[in-house]
Amino acid sequence: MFNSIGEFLCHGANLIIFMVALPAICGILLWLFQKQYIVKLVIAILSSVTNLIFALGLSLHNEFFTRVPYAPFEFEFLFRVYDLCALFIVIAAVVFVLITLYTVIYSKKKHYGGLYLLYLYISFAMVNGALLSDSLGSMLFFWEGLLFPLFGILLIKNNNNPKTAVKTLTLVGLSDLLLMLGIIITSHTAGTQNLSEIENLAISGNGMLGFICIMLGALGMSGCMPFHSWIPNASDDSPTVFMVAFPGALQVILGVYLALRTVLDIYGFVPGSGISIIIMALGSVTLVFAAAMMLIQNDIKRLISYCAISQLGFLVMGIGSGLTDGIVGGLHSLIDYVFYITGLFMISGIIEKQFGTKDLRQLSGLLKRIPATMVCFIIFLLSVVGFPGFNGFLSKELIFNASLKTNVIFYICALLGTFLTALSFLRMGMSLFFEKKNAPSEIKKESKSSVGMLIPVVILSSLCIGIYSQNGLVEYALGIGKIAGVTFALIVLFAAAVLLAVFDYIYGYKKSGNALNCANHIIYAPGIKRVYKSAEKGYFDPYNWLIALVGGFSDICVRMEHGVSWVYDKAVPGMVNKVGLALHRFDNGRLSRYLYLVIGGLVFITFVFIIIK
Amino acid sequence: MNYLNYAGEAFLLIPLSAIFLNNICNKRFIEKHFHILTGAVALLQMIAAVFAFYIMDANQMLNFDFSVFGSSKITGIELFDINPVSLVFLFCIGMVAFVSVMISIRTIDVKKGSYVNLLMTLLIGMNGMVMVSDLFSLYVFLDVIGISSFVMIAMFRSRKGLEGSIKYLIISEIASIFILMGLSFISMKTGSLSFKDIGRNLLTNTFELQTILIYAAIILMIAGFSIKAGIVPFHSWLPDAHQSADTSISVLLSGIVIKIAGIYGIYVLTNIFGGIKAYQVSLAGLGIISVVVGALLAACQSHFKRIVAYSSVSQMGYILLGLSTGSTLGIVGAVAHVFSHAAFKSTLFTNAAAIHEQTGTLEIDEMGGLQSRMPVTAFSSTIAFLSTAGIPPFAGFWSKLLIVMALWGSGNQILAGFALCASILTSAYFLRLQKKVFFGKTPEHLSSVTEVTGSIKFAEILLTAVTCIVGVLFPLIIIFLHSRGLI
Amino acid sequence: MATIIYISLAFLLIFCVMAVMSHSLLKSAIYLALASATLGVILYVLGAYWAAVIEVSVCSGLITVIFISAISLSKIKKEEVQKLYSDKKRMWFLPVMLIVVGVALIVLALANDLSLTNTAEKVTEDFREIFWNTRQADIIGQIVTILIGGIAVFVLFRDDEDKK
Amino acid sequence: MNGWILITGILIPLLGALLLPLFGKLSGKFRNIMALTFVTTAFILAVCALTGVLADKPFSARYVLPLGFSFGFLGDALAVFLAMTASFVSCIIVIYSFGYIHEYENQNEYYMMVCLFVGAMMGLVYSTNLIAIYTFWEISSLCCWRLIGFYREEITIDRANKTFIITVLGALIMLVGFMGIYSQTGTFDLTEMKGAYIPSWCVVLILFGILSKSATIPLHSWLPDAGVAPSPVTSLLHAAVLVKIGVYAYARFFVLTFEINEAFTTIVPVIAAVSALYSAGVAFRENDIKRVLAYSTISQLAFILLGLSCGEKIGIIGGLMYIMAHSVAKGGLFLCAGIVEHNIHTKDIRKMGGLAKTMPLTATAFALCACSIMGIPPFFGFFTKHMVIEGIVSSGNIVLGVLFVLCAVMTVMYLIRLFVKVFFGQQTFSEVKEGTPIMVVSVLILGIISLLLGFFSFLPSHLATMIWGLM
Repeated sequence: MFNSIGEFLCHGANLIIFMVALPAICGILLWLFQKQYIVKLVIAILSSVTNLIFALGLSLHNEFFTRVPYAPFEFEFLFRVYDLCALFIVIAAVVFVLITLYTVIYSKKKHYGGLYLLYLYISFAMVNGALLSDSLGSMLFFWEGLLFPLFGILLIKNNNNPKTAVKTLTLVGLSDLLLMLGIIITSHTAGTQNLSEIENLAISGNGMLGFICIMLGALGMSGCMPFHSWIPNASDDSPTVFMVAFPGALQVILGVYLALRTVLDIYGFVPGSGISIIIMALGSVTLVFAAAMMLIQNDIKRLISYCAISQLGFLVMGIGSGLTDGIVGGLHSLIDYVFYITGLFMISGIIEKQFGTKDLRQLSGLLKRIPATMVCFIIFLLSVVGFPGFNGFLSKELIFNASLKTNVIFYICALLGTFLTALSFLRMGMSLFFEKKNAPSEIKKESKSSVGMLIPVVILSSLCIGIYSQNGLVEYALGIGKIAGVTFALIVLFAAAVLLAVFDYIYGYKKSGNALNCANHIIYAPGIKRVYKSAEKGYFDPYNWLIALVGGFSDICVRMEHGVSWVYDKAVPGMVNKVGLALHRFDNGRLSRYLYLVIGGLVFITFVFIIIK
Repeated sequence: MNYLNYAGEAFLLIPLSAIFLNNICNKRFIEKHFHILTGAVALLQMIAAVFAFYIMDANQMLNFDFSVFGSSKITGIELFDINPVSLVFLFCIGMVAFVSVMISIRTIDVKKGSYVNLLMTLLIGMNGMVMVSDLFSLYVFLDVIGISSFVMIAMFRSRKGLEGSIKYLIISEIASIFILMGLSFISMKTGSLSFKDIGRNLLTNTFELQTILIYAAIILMIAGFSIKAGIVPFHSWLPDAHQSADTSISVLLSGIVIKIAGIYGIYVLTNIFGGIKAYQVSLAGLGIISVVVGALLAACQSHFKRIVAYSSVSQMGYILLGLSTGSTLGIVGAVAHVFSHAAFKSTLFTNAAAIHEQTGTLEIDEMGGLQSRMPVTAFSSTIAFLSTAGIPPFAGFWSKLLIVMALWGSGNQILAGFALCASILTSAYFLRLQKKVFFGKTPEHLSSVTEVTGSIKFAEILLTAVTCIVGVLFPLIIIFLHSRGLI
Repeated sequence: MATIIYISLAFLLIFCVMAVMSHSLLKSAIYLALASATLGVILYVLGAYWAAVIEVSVCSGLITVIFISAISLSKIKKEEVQKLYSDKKRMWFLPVMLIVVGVALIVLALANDLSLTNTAEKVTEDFREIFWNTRQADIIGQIVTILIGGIAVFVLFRDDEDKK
Repeated sequence: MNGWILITGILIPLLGALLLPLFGKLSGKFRNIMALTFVTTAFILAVCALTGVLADKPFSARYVLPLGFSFGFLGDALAVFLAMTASFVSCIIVIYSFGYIHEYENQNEYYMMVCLFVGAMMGLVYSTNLIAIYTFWEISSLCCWRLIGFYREEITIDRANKTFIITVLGALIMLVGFMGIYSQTGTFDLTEMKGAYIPSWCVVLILFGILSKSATIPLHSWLPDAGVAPSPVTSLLHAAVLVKIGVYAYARFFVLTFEINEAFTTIVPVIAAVSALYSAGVAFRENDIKRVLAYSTISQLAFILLGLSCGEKIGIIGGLMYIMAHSVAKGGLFLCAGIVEHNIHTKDIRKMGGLAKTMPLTATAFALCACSIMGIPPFFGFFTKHMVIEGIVSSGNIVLGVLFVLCAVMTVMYLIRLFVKVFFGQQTFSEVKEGTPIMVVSVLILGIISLLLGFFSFLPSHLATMIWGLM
């Protein structure tokens, strides 16, 4: 069945109609039927499942090309389906099913539900389109197409305080435009726009610029530093469903897909080269910084969003190493990432919905109240840390491998990241589940627990328990053989890091007597304290840098503009007027002056006649 | 040819007989109907000019000699001469005179008979000047023009008028002296002052006193005619004189007198000495200085008529530039500009008359917001200003373009470019004028102002129509000129 | 003959300078008339009888009449004019320059023995006819000039009558 | 020889404009309808001329005069492209004006000038004679002088005068350049000059005119100041007619007709880059809604100029399409700004906020148009921006490409800032109503067209490719 679906899709414009137009149309339908919950649910499930079936069909089908003729000059809508993109499409489709389900249920009585679903579906259409594109131009088209729904969603709930929306659009827009530049330079260097025809461009000169721009664009979309800072803000004031869908899944899928393509096919990326080091450094900084930020968060969603950023750092390190280990690890890691981060955000949504708060200081002892959710939660946490038996394990180890092969500093960073992640999860988990700070009655009376919302969480958590890691799907998609197993020594070191985190937690807990304050001895350590303070104040926020930069530039421009206006409004008319007045004063009405002038004129003419004979 | 003879005589005899009629008729009758008399004279002059032009064109004549009163002719001596260029000038004279009459209906309340007399003598002077074929006769008619204008300015005996007229008289007499001196120097060499007899052959390359004197004559005559034309730096009398006169008289002065007395004189000189390099350069130099300085001066005046008068200075500069090329195209451009200048400058003075009639002032700082109250005046002044500034498709654009093309063709590219760009200054001062008079806030005392009626409105509409129609149909004129081999 | 010319020229120069330099409009006008008259003498001596006659009649006669009448009729009082000019410096530069130029011209003329064409032409019998035929335009112009003079006087005096 | 279609397309708005005040004396409504009719006729006739272009037999009429003058009209792909864009947006603006202008004085003059403006634009694009182009150029300056000074206040008149002076000065300098060409070729007729090499100083002089009309640094100062005019007027100036004249002239002269020095493919983009960045910088700090949009126009025009001047096919086609994208979207933005200004009587964005609640449709239209300007797919602006930058990159000037991308980033930033400050945030005006239906409908039309053009971008692209074929 899947094969015949693939057959059907590979003809003509069918692909774009069913993979791109269909979600968009379903989105419009959902928007129109936003009041009818059941209809909405049916449409959502049907459409997302259909999409999944299509995706599976495509992934089973042979590689093929499709061109849609309706494009402007030199701007081809060319699509290609092959292993890597098929894998990504399937991942996206799987997650999408769960996300839609969750979203529909979550936003059951919310006034913004319909509009949100519309934006979500359009975004998904764009993601599909971008993954399937074979021409850089059309990929960019779909890629940037995400901006509009992204902005729209962030505005839905925040009519009065659109700061986050602005920040998001600015950062993502910046990365998208960098991507545009990168794509243009790349296609200029390669002489073609077609991804399938571009291979191993040299990373030097223009190519260097193109590579950097594309990577920045790709990583910026997924929320890597320095384009990360909107994610925590969004977690504060956007609907949870947004966090689930966008930073949690769609954006990361897109970004990592392109980063992978860039590193693997488009550019001749050499492991250990300068550019690789830079990308890895970016990844490790992202990892350490975000993980460190996790330690001081008191808000579940915010914490998870930092967690997402730091996990992305892992991913970037893996991909940036350029080694087989790293890339396979990165790809694994992506799949894990999508599952557990999405799952974590979903759970934070459930908690928020049930208890009306997402503040860690007010929540405690939840294990007994919502046990099923909490079990899933713990699975996700373990998976994030990379416990053996859970999904994160393999990918983490592979990335450790790769980073050690590149440079030991990166390995240390990775360990540090693991340590911090583990520590902050211990802090969160302990305080959420086991501690009893508040009497349960002080928490807002829990609303009806919705089973529907739990379904996707459960599915995701089950996906997180090591079911697929060994089956070589990733290796197949990348077209490489099975990679070697994990070195035992490294596992020991990894375990040591995790253990250290446990000990540190215990030490901290003893010291402060409170799970939430367990990391205070680190946070308030001299030196580090200042760093945290400045981080809180937003000194490390690239968005602030950008705004300051642009603002400074604008100030200069405005000052210059005043000068220009002065020239036009004051200087030139003033000069004309002054000269005129001077001449006017010279004509003072006295005859003698007039006679002087006459004589002067006569002399002038004589002079001309003498000079020009 | 008889017809041409009649037409030629008409230019002198009609005004003369008008004077006659004016003085024998009942005074009260004339006071009542003076405008019919003068208007008819002006109209007849225009008709005669068109008629003569038509006949000359039909017979492909380039000039026609005649004498008045049927006197016997001595061969070889031309007494009067009409040619297409002088006919254009004659037409302009008629047109501006007509406008003056239209204005005078409203502005002149006393001394109507004298106004008619003086207007007629002025007409005779101007007509004579453009028809004579002898430098001395030219000088005589120049003085006729000068004296008539002087009396006209002084006619109403306001203190300002007297002052202006005395300044005018003194400076203009200096000009006459210069011209006379030049004439005498030339006649020393040739013994005759007929245009035919003097030419470039006057100048020999040898360095002798007589050659120097001829050069001195040219210099003096340029200076003299420049004074008459109000070219910078000989311009200073002009705004005083034009401002102080009654508007119906300043329209004559600014619209036509400076062009006949000054520009036509320079045109005659150009025909004779146009080939001399130094002559061209000095004209071009004076022209460009006039263009710029006139405009700069206009930009800081606060009296409506003074602005318009300085604008005349500036525009005379363009005509001089056209003449400075010495080429046919340049002269065609200059003559075309004389016409368009006559049209738009008359419009502006008519506007001045309208505003003065309705508001009682011409100080632009005291006005404002008249656009909604005097729409016709505002509209016509806008068109006139655009034409002055050389904005297409109005008449002023084409003549300016021809002048610039001629300048360019004669190798003065930079000068041409500069002259073209200098017309932005024209826009500048007219925009200021427009803003202060027609836009902005209306002062209290002007809140009850209404649009002018009657003859002034008629003249405004008529002149605006002329400016627009000539501008739009100018390509036809170019075709015509081309078919006659003129350009 | 030449002596008369030179003396007259000197006078002409002096009168012109005085006309320009005088503080009183009236005096200026009178000096102007005197200058015209002197010019008329020169023209006459040079043989331009018609020109001389017309110069004397029109310029020094008519125009002076107009001037004097206009000035005396105008309301400006003498004191007012003097007050107007009292704080203004006399421009000594002009007469000096004019004199220098005049002297230079005279010297130039003497040095080069600038011969004047034979001035005393024969006055033929049909002088008037020839004159009419050759200088018709000038005559018309002169007639009109005189006419204007008449009109001007009429205009300015009648106004005075009206006032009375 | 279907030249009469072109000539009618010019004359109907031109002469009709002169009749409008007379109609206005009869009845205001009749005048409005006639104004719309005249402008629409221009659009319809432009569409008629399109058939000629598609059949590869462009309509033309030509009558040669002496001295190198001529009456020449040619409806080739470029002319028709511009004519259609301009007249269509003008139609919308005229419709919008019915709602906006009806309470002010001087309506007769307003409609007359708008109509004249459109006529001048039609004449300008169809003419093949430099003098005719100059004539229509100046007519447009004239119209914008009166239109900017519509409110008759001191400040508006000053601004109108400034506009007039700068654009006319530019045009005069351009005319000097024309004279230079004339002395080179002996004719003013563009069709006879195809492929002529013209000296660089002429190019510089003509560029002066073009840049002053298209408001490029440092001749831009009049454009933001012109924001004092009524919104439909600013929309007309910024979007439909005035500033497009400059870029049209660039395309007509330097892309299609003359050969110019290679160096200009670098110099002009550099000027454009400076202009784009600088004005984007100013826009980011401005607090007057219309001034922000005006600086945005300057910035966007630099993109158009960049596309046209980079010398690459894709850039030129992108630049041409950019004209259309910008016309539609910027027109919509100004009209939206007009609705806002009309309803809350301020232009200061610091005093606005939360208007999306009270005027959701306007906000939607604004968002749609802004997205097109920002270059977000699937809006039309995305394709054009992409193509323009691709053009400059393929011409080898990667640094300029980077600068323009930065400028695009700033475009996003200042437009978002504007959008959010006006329509979101704390609600400051609670009792504001949505604009009149006719106004809202017109802005929505423009917004939706911006979106639809994105989906059907291959249509204008086809036409633009035909323009390239004219070379």
